[in-house]
Amino acid sequence: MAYSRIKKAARDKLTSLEVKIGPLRLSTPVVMASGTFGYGLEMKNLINYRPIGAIVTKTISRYSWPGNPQPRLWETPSGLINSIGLQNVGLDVFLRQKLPRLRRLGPKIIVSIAGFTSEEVCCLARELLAHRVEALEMNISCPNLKSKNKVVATSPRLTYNLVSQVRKAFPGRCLLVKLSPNVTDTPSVAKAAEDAGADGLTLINTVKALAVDLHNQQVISGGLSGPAIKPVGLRTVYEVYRKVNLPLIGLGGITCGKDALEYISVGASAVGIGSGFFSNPLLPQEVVNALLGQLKKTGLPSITYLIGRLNEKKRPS
Amino acid sequence: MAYSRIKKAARDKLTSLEVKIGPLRLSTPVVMASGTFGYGLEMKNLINYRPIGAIVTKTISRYSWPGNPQPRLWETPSGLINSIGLQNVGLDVFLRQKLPRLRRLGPKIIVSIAGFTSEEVCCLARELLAHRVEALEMNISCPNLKSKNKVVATSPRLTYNLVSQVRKAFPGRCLLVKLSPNVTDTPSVAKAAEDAGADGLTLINTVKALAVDLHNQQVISGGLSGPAIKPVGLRTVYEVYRKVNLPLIGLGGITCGKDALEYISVGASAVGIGSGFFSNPLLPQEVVNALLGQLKKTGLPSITYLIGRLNEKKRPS
Amino acid sequence: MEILSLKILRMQSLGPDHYWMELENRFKKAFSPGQFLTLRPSPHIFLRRPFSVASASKTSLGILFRKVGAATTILTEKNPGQEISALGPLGRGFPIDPEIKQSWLVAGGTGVAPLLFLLERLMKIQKVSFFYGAGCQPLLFRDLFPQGKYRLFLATDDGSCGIAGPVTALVEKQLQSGEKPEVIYSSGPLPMLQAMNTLGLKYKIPVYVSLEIRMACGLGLCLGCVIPLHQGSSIILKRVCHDGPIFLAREVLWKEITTFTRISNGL
Amino acid sequence: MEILSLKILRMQSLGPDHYWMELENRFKKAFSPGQFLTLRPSPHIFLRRPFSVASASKTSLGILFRKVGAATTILTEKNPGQEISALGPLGRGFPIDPEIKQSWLVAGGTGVAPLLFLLERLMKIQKVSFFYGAGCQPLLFRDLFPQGKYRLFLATDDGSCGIAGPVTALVEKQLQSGEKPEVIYSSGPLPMLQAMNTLGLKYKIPVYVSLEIRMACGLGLCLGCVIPLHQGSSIILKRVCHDGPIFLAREVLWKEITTFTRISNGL
Ligand SMILES: Cc1cc2nc3c(=O)[nH]c(=O)nc-3n(C[C@H](O)[C@H](O)[C@H](O)COP(=O)(O)OP(=O)(O)OC[C@H]3O[C@@H](n4cnc5c(N)ncnc54)[C@H](O)[C@@H]3O)c2cc1C
Ligand SMILES: Cc1cc2nc3c(=O)[nH]c(=O)nc-3n(C[C@H](O)[C@H](O)[C@H](O)COP(=O)(O)OP(=O)(O)OC[C@H]3O[C@@H](n4cnc5c(N)ncnc54)[C@H](O)[C@@H]3O)c2cc1C
Ligand SMILES: Cc1cc2nc3c(=O)[nH]c(=O)nc-3n(C[C@H](O)[C@H](O)[C@H](O)COP(=O)(O)O)c2cc1C
Ligand SMILES: Cc1cc2nc3c(=O)[nH]c(=O)nc-3n(C[C@H](O)[C@H](O)[C@H](O)COP(=O)(O)O)c2cc1C
Ligand code: FES
Ligand code: FES
Repeated sequence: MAYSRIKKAARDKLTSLEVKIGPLRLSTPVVMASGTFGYGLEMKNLINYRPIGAIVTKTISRYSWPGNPQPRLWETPSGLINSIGLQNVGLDVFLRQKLPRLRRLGPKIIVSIAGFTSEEVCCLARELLAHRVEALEMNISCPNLKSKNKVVATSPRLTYNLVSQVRKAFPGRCLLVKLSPNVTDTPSVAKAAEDAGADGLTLINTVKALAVDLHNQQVISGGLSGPAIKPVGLRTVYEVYRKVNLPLIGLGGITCGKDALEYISVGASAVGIGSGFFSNPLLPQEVVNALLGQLKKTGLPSITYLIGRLNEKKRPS
Repeated sequence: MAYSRIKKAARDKLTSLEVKIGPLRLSTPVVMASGTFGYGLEMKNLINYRPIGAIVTKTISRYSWPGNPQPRLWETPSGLINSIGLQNVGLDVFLRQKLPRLRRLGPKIIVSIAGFTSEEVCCLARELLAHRVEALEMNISCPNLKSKNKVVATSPRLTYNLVSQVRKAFPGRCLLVKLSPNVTDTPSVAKAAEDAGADGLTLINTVKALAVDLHNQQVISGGLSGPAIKPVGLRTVYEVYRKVNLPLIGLGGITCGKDALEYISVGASAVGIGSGFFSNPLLPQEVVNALLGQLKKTGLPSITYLIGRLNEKKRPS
Repeated sequence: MEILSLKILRMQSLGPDHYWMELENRFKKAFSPGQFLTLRPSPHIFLRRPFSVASASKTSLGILFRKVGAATTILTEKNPGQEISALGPLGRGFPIDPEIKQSWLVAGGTGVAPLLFLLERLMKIQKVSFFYGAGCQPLLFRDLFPQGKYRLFLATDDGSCGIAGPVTALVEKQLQSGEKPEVIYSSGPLPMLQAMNTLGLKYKIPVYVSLEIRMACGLGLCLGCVIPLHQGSSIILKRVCHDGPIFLAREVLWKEITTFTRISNGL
Repeated sequence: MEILSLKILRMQSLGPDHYWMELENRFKKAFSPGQFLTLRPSPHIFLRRPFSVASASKTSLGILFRKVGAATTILTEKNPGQEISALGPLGRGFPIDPEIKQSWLVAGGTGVAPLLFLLERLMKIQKVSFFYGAGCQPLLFRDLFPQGKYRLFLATDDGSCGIAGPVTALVEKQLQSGEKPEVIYSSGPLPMLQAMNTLGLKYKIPVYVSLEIRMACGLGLCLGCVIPLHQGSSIILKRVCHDGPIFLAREVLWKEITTFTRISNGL
């Protein structure tokens, strides 16, 4: 690390763990992932919110949604299959009951949204803008929002179209797009989102999966999360980082500070904690400790110097 | 199980574990997967080959191939990343040194092939036909064989073209196509292979993955196998079974007899044992024992009655 | 709610596949009967596992568990002195109405765990009858029962102890005899809970049941344990981990639950 | 080659993070020094783990291991009486030329394991000098050394036992004094093996090294452990598990190996 860069960092007065995701400034790179932290309020009595940079809410839709019938969960080797089916309270209840309380917690709030039509998604974006929400995460990897029976995130064209529209409906604030690993070429979808004006990308959503319950003679179809998919998440971040210039929130299978460092080293500006929180609610603190430890060890003034360090190839600029 | 079907089975004189993959008759549904059983010869002193229905060889190419430099392996939670890079002895050495000895082992031999051009693959097919090889498995999920920089198995069109050509070069015998899970829509690639004349499909090859070695400051990019990917393999078999009428060899993360039953229940006619063999070389026998146990428990005369039992939707016919 | 690394104080085999484990109790908040905690027996198993608290004192927490799979097998290999990550208290306990004078507790198999704790509490303030059924005599853990004033009715499937047959038959016999509690608390395998619901409806007695369902977080975050309930004229969604695991039996949509889970837990 | 479930006979802590484990030996084929076996400490860890055999009798096999990660941590928790899945004998041992009268064994850290077994064998038929280095005195496991006729030279990084400095310096000093063995066998961390190679080339002594590399199968099936070797004028690919783990040091392409693996194994 050249001395001049360190001096520049000191000049910039970066606090060591602060990162920027487009216009959104996070006090730490730790982001609580959508759908695995409820509406962010449930944990008030259990954990300290200080280590958390941002909370992504459970994906909300225009109207409340009951989700899928049971069984919704199945444990697999080092993983979890879920088929919650986007059960959520809907926009109105969210705005009335959840948002005001969420804002008092401290971390930045990123509202995850999805809908059946692009009009529905734009409507959500407009309403949330009107309520001065700072950041949105478009869950386009959700199998409910289909255009001609295709999940949006499987097609660069559909992605470009939808993101462009939402970009217009949500100007000036942080617009994130969450991508799916269940795609032949995630980087090209990422590029489409960048071209359409996204401020950052969240990767990855769950991996398409199925479990067989021989005892009850049934199958459970859903999305796989947890340590089993960490190699898939890392690969996706690694590849997308080489193709686009957007800040990335990397996630999938993070269960310790080392995992977070791995994601950052291949290009993530921030890391998402998803189902790893279920096994260890102290994980956000542990990740922050590990990041601080790494800064101390390397003598670097800011975590931003670690981003993409092991992803040698120069990013296009 | 209706009595009439059982009577029919008795009439057909099926031995209980026998299955057919196109023109290939296997004494058991246990298939040793490509690349994880060497050339099939190495284990002669360790295990009994009787439980094995077929051996798929390490993928061979026209000319020998050195493969990738180290590191080639990385363990992940419940999984293994490999980047062997198709190291192989090449066709000539295979025909001279391996094939004659392989044939004396007992199980059916399926030769896995790959090449840089379609001409190369057809040439392999012709040569192997000339040497009276009974079955081929086209490894089109191999990242080396690219057409305009695309892995063949990512495109239904490329798959159709290549499989059609090889079909012509290898008439009358069993032609299998091995598909990749790293694709937005594996069933449509499967359909293309079916339309092009394949006799069966093998799914899945490894899942694209990456590991970060923070200690040595390097990344390991490769394919993920093992229990971590079983939910992905099951999902792929489940979906492909609904779309095509070909017999399927299901694999990915099988480490016990129950896993094999799960694959069969969602549509696999046979099951592949890959990296699970590394941890437990007694696995082929254990799978056969579990299948026989299941037949005994259910009173069914043949394992074929279990195929696709939990995959309710009628297959197109 | 707290997450703590707790020392294992005691580990005892009770009978076929059943164990009694005692953990030091350092939770600031007291558990009430019906509440549970989640344990992480090994870093190599991803999810935490829920267990009802079967006894609680200021210094220790008792858990009765059955070895059924990977996590519970690892639990059986633990030794006193080792530590284990525990998270609790979770869920809401059995509602206890101070007006009520007479209650019945109906347990099947391993489901006896939360009712042992409830018994400890109730027998001091109410007239309690405890109905307890299991597969056979070695699975009736009578040593776990406290001394005190309550009636104990026993049933085994094979008649090796108490009357032969399901515990619900024992309950019905007692109801037929004209005796009638103000409330019934029940815990055990689903078919038994369903039968208890039927009895409750027939004899117009409120029945509270403790439901078991697969959980991922146990904290109300993931919505993995959500079930539909009748409430008034509408159907609402509730999280078993957060709003339960205790529910009023007549509000449960039994068909919804039994079609997806046939948990083979004892009895 | 056999796969067996073997009883653990003994389990002993040797010093910081180092353990000695003895397994019953029911393998039909005898191990020779330099060969290894693979163990599966837990069904929750996917791959088997390779370990050199450090001693072998008709009834028992000794393994010296260092706790470095998940699998070796689980190993430390095993108790005598428990069984563990073992697969062996694997690989080829150190070549022993009956003509040779004098050999040196050079061990660094945990790498001493296979050389202990070799020493046992060689000291009966040759003039043997054993050079052994480790980080500090508690990591020099002198109790593991057999009684018999051989010379033992010790070195520690911090000088707490034997001379201060790397074991290779000790070897070089002895070579400079004019003494010269016919062959050197060496096992330890890579930088040490490389230094031994340099010494071997300089003093024209064949050096055999035991290489450690990540393995998946250990059986020659997966090609995961393949390394390039000089052989004559060409470069050929060899499987460490099947063709090794013992190689002639001057044939190894050291640069290829050291760029991808910096195994921090003792010393
Ligand atoms: C609120 C609650 C309280 C519980 N209290 C107790 C208790 O006091 N004592 C006790 O022995 N068990 C209790 N259980 C069940 C216990 O959590 C499971 O037996 C345990 O999680 C199984 O883990 P495993 O890895 O050993 O088995 P797995 O391999 O995960 O599963 C084995 C079997 O257990 C069933 N199972 C798995 N997870 C659950 C679950 N979350 N709920 C119900 N069944 C499950 C499966 O259907 C399967 O048949 C409780 C469950 C809940 C939800
Ligand atoms: C032929 C051979 C013989 C060996 N003999 C011994 C022995 O006698 N005693 C002993 O303590 N260890 C020996 N090892 C190394 C031993 O296999 C590893 O320490 C062990 O696999 C680590 O497992 P883990 O899960 O505890 O650590 P992991 O979490 O898997 O890894 C922790 C560290 O160990 C290193 N490591 C992991 N796997 C291997 C491997 N296959 N080879 C080398 N380093 C590895 C990693 O680079 C990492 O730094 C031998 C290895 C080989 C290949
Ligand atoms: C129970 C559960 C519910 C989820 N719900 C959502 C959701 O509503 N919206 C969304 O974008 N992602 C959702 N996800 C995906 C996670 O946000 C995350 O992308 C994924 O789980 C991978 O990260 P992990 O391995 O750390 O869990 C959900 C995941 C789980 C396990
Ligand atoms: C070390 C290794 C080498 C492999 N080599 C090949 C290969 O040459 N050709 C091929 O088609 N598949 C190859 N595979 C993929 C396996 O055949 C199999 O499809 C995959 O590993 C998933 O199955 P598993 O989880 O049971 O291992 C290889 C897998 C491994 C682990
Ligand atoms: S288990 Fe997660 S909400 Fe109940
Ligand atoms: S470890 Fe598989 S070939 Fe050596």
